[in-house]
Amino acid sequence: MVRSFFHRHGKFQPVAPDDGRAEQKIPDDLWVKCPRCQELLYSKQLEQNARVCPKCAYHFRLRARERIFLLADDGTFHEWDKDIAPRDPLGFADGSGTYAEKLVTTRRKSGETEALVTGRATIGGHRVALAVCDFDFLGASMGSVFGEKLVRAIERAGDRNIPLLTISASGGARMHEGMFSLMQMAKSVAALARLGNAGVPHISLLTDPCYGGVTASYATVADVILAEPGALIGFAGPRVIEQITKQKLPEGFQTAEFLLQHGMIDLIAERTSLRTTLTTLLAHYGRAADHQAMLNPAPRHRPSEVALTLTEQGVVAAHVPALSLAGRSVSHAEPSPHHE
Amino acid sequence: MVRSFFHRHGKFQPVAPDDGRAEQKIPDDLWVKCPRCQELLYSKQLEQNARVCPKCAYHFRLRARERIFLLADDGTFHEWDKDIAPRDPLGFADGSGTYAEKLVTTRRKSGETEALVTGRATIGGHRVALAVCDFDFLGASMGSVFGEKLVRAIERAGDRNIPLLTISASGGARMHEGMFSLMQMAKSVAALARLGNAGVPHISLLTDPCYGGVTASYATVADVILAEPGALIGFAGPRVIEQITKQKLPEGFQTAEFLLQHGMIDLIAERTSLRTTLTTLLAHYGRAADHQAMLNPAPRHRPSEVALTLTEQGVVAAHVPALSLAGRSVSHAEPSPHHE
Amino acid sequence: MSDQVDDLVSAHSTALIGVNGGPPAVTGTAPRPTAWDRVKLARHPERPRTLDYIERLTTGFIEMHGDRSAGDDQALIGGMAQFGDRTVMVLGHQKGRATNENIARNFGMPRPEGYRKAERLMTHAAKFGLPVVSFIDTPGADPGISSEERGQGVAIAESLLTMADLPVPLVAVVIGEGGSGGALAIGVADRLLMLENAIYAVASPEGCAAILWKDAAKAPEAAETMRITAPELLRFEIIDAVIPEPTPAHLAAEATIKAVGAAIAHHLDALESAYLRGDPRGGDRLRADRYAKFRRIGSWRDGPF
Amino acid sequence: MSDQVDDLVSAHSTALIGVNGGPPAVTGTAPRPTAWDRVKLARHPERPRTLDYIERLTTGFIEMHGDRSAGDDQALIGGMAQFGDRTVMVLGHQKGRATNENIARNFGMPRPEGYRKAERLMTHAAKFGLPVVSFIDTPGADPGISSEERGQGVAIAESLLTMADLPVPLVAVVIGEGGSGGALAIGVADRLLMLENAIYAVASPEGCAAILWKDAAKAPEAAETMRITAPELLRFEIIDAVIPEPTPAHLAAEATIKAVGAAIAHHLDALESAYLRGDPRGGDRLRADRYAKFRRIGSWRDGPF
Ligand SMILES: [Zn+2]
Ligand SMILES: [Zn+2]
Repeated sequence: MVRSFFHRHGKFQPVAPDDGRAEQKIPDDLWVKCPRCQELLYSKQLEQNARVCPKCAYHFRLRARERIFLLADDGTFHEWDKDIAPRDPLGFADGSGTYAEKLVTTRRKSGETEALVTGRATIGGHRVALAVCDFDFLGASMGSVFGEKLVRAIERAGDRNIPLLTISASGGARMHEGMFSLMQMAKSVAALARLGNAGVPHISLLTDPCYGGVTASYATVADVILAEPGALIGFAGPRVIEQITKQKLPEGFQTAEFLLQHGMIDLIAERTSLRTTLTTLLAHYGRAADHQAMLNPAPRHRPSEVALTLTEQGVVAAHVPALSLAGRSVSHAEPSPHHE
Repeated sequence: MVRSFFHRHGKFQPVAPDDGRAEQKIPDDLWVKCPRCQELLYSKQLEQNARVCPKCAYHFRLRARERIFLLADDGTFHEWDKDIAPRDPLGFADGSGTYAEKLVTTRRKSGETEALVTGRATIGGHRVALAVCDFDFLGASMGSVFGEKLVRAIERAGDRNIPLLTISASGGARMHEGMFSLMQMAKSVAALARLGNAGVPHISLLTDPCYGGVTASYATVADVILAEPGALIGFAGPRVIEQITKQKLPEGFQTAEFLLQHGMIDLIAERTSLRTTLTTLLAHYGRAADHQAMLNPAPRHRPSEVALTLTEQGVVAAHVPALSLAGRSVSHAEPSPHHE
Repeated sequence: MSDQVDDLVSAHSTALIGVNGGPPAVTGTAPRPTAWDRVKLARHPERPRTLDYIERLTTGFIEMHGDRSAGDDQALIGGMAQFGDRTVMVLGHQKGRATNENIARNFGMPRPEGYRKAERLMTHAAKFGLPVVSFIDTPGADPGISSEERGQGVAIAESLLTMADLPVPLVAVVIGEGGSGGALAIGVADRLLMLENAIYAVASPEGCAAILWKDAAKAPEAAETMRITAPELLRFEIIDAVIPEPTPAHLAAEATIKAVGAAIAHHLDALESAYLRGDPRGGDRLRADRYAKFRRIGSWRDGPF
Repeated sequence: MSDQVDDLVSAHSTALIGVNGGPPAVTGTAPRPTAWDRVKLARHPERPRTLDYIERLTTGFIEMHGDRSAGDDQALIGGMAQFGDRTVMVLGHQKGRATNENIARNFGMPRPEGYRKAERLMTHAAKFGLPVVSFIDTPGADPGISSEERGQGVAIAESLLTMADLPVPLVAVVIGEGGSGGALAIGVADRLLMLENAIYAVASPEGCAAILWKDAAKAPEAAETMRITAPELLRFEIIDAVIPEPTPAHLAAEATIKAVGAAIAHHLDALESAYLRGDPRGGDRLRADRYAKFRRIGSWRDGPF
């Protein structure tokens, strides 16, 4: 059930998450200390157990491609929109430099062009569209490219009638892109509204940490919401809440278990049985769709009204009909000034 | 704004509510003591103020016809289904006698044939279908006739595209009719589902006391929920809760103000300005409907699928299509065995 | 109590089933158990519960927790499961057996978050065309202070509304206690089935006796006159079929669960054939006929009193 | 602070409006106020609030309280009102002025029950074909413990979902502070308008400065680089029009409210003409175009990095 992927393929380097949790880093040496139970763990053994502590079940963080590798059937993952990359629409600069510079550094450090990896795969033989956060890319903050890649994945899921699986870990909206980032919340949820109207399921997996604009948009607009054990999930961050309210946070505040108890998520999904859980869920939806099709062979599915033609390689040939809003006639084929 | 109806017409006898609250009784003599502020009030003055204490705004209980008289434009109320009356389908008898006997006594005492009075009227010139509880008839408990009259009123509101106003005060389901009573909850809510699908508004006014099956069915399935100040409203009764939980009830528990604070009702409506509030609400819905009709002259309204032809006098000529459930072919024109 | 209940079994009718208003066929000559006997059978602690049915009749059950706004009610559970070749949405009241479990399950009495979860899962079922199967087994809705604060009445009413308007087939089975509005909230079904020794009542016999007799000890008399047993409710056409218990369920769990499963499968097949096969708009016919079914329930005289 | 703000006024551009992507016409030669100046203007305690707009622009406002499940949020209010010859559903954040009122209104920061109420009222609007007018004026969603417990994130997300899919026209106006997701939750509109001195930001300038500069005092710099002013957001096509404030709103409440009313009326008329007149299915076109409007927001390069 658990795929000892790091060991078996050696393809993905164990990468230290850039999240300030020094305890979580998996160093090059052979032993790593579990931040929860303090047990010294043999790195390879930890990797074989999907980076779940064999003693206390602490779930170490994973990179986007590690997650995909863990879940997708061998060789079935085809990435979408790999080449779409961020710009700096605001000319943003803070005390430590410009956003444009930060993008270069982050890309080099993380090996990714953006914080979201999307594509299609099968899981347990079931087709699925995937959108997976990479926390090492600017804390998987949600900016224009994150939103655009996500929405393209949602639209492809809708057009092809295949379930959507999102895996989130994010600090929230990307401040460097200002209101462009905030609007990705509306954009992604609007795309999910259409996916829902087409009767295509969205399964959302929340992992540590999941905050802000992601928790308050696509990641909680789902037919089934799963969370990894112990993951911290919330809208406002714990430090902000403590500073503003001057109150001590309750025990277990914002953990997945806390959210389950408060009715916000469907299920806590252990990583070591996650493929089984997802396969069962996908089988339920697939069986239901097949049964509907058997009862009424006519197509149930309505294609999206804004047609996008996308190839596997992420080359976009989008056709958005001219908008009827007065004075506007914009399409993706003719990018507006702030799209390069 | 307030209509001094008892005084002006002398039509409705001040009737002592059969609810065990001796303090509330309005005796034949000239003075009555307010149960909240203890003020001695001159009966006629109280009546001229719609039975609201002029000093502390305590809302005394009203009978169904008193309420209708207070709200409906003069002479516009036409009653529906006056002659439909309860049976005793279970052959129910308790320690104090049979249900059949109790119906005779209650009818004599209350002057009503059932606990719900329905009909049409205008309020501030706006047409409305009315369904009003009479607590003096077995605590306005909800049995078969209550449910049937209510559903006929809902269906007429839907067929004629006029808003529905329900005014509730009830102890809950009528135990003497057993499961027939419980099923009126489903029946009335199902009728409201169709009314809602037809885009016809339901305004619900909750008055003291409102409990059990009524609170848990049609009375809270409304587009706007109003409550009279101080009215006690809940699912389980306060004595039952105290007995079972052995806890002291919080201050103001289950009052209209408590419900407002907990998000359950839209508005607390003072009786003395109730006609104005309702007129404003009905004007809002009427204006919206007129505007829709202006935009698209084609009829928006879908008539109900189960056609009922009802005359003003409450004579029923109902046509329910033969049901497709195997073995059943029942219509209201051919009453089933337990319908007389 | 258990011994006493077991004694009833020998005096138990052995086959009793009626579907869709047909008269129940009674075989055997032993005297019928009284209504109060059945109250005790329906509440028997060893009687199969919702999770027993889910475990034996389905595979791949994924419990879906939470109402997405306040909490997760353990007294009213649900989720997707495979039943035969269908994916169904299962809902049910869940009582406990041991004391701890009973407390965690609140004795099977749902709070508002339970009804809001049920509503969420029914809406989910509608979205994906899943039939809904619900198991009714509750003394009633929770009568606590915080349940009132969070709108017990509104929550039940909105569950009724959602269920009445759902475009997918709904089959409900009263497997134990059908307690008032708390039961009805997941019982607005196209087919309402009852186990032979289940009860379904507008109020508990004890509560009814306390109010009308001023004496809770008169519960057995109340139970009789309230007409709460499956055969009576079938005669009144309030339920659609009785599932026989040749041996009471707590002594024959396996057979009972199997019979319930067969009945559910039968009715799901029938509903699907009648409404959904070859008719993409069949959900509208289903809802219209569900309305007609509830529309006609009642007992009244049309003439003057 | 008030004096300081008033000093800005003389240095204030006097007319600035652009609709639907047209370039803003700037008249007058006085220097533009800085972004930080506008932050202070947007937060000015005497600036007209949602209830001021409702009172002056509508009649017969019936406030509809409560989310029907947990509470009534006084920081996010709404109800039906007559606006011109239409019945509209009005929604808006409501800040207080005096300390007591500010506490009651939670400084205009909605809790989950506020977003759930908004969702309920939007659904009500859809049912009766009422256009929705929303006034945005919030520092952001409440960051308290109990708001987290009751699902602040889920509540905002579900409000976004409901709004994105609504078949009635939606016009939103940022009248003061547009604070992040807490503002957006009632801002997924067909037409998003901003007063000239309003701001709309992904995070508060102080919060952004604290995180990226490690120094909240750098808020003025953050405000500048974040591009949070109406003219900038119009240029980015994130908003659809700027409503000029020839005199800042706190010094010209009457004129500002009137201008906002005229802008809302203009856009409601335009939306109704474009979509709903003579087309019973126009709501679907409206939703499709609303999707297209949000669909294209973003800034990216399609080639390799
Ligand atoms: Zn460990
Ligand atoms: Zn008084």
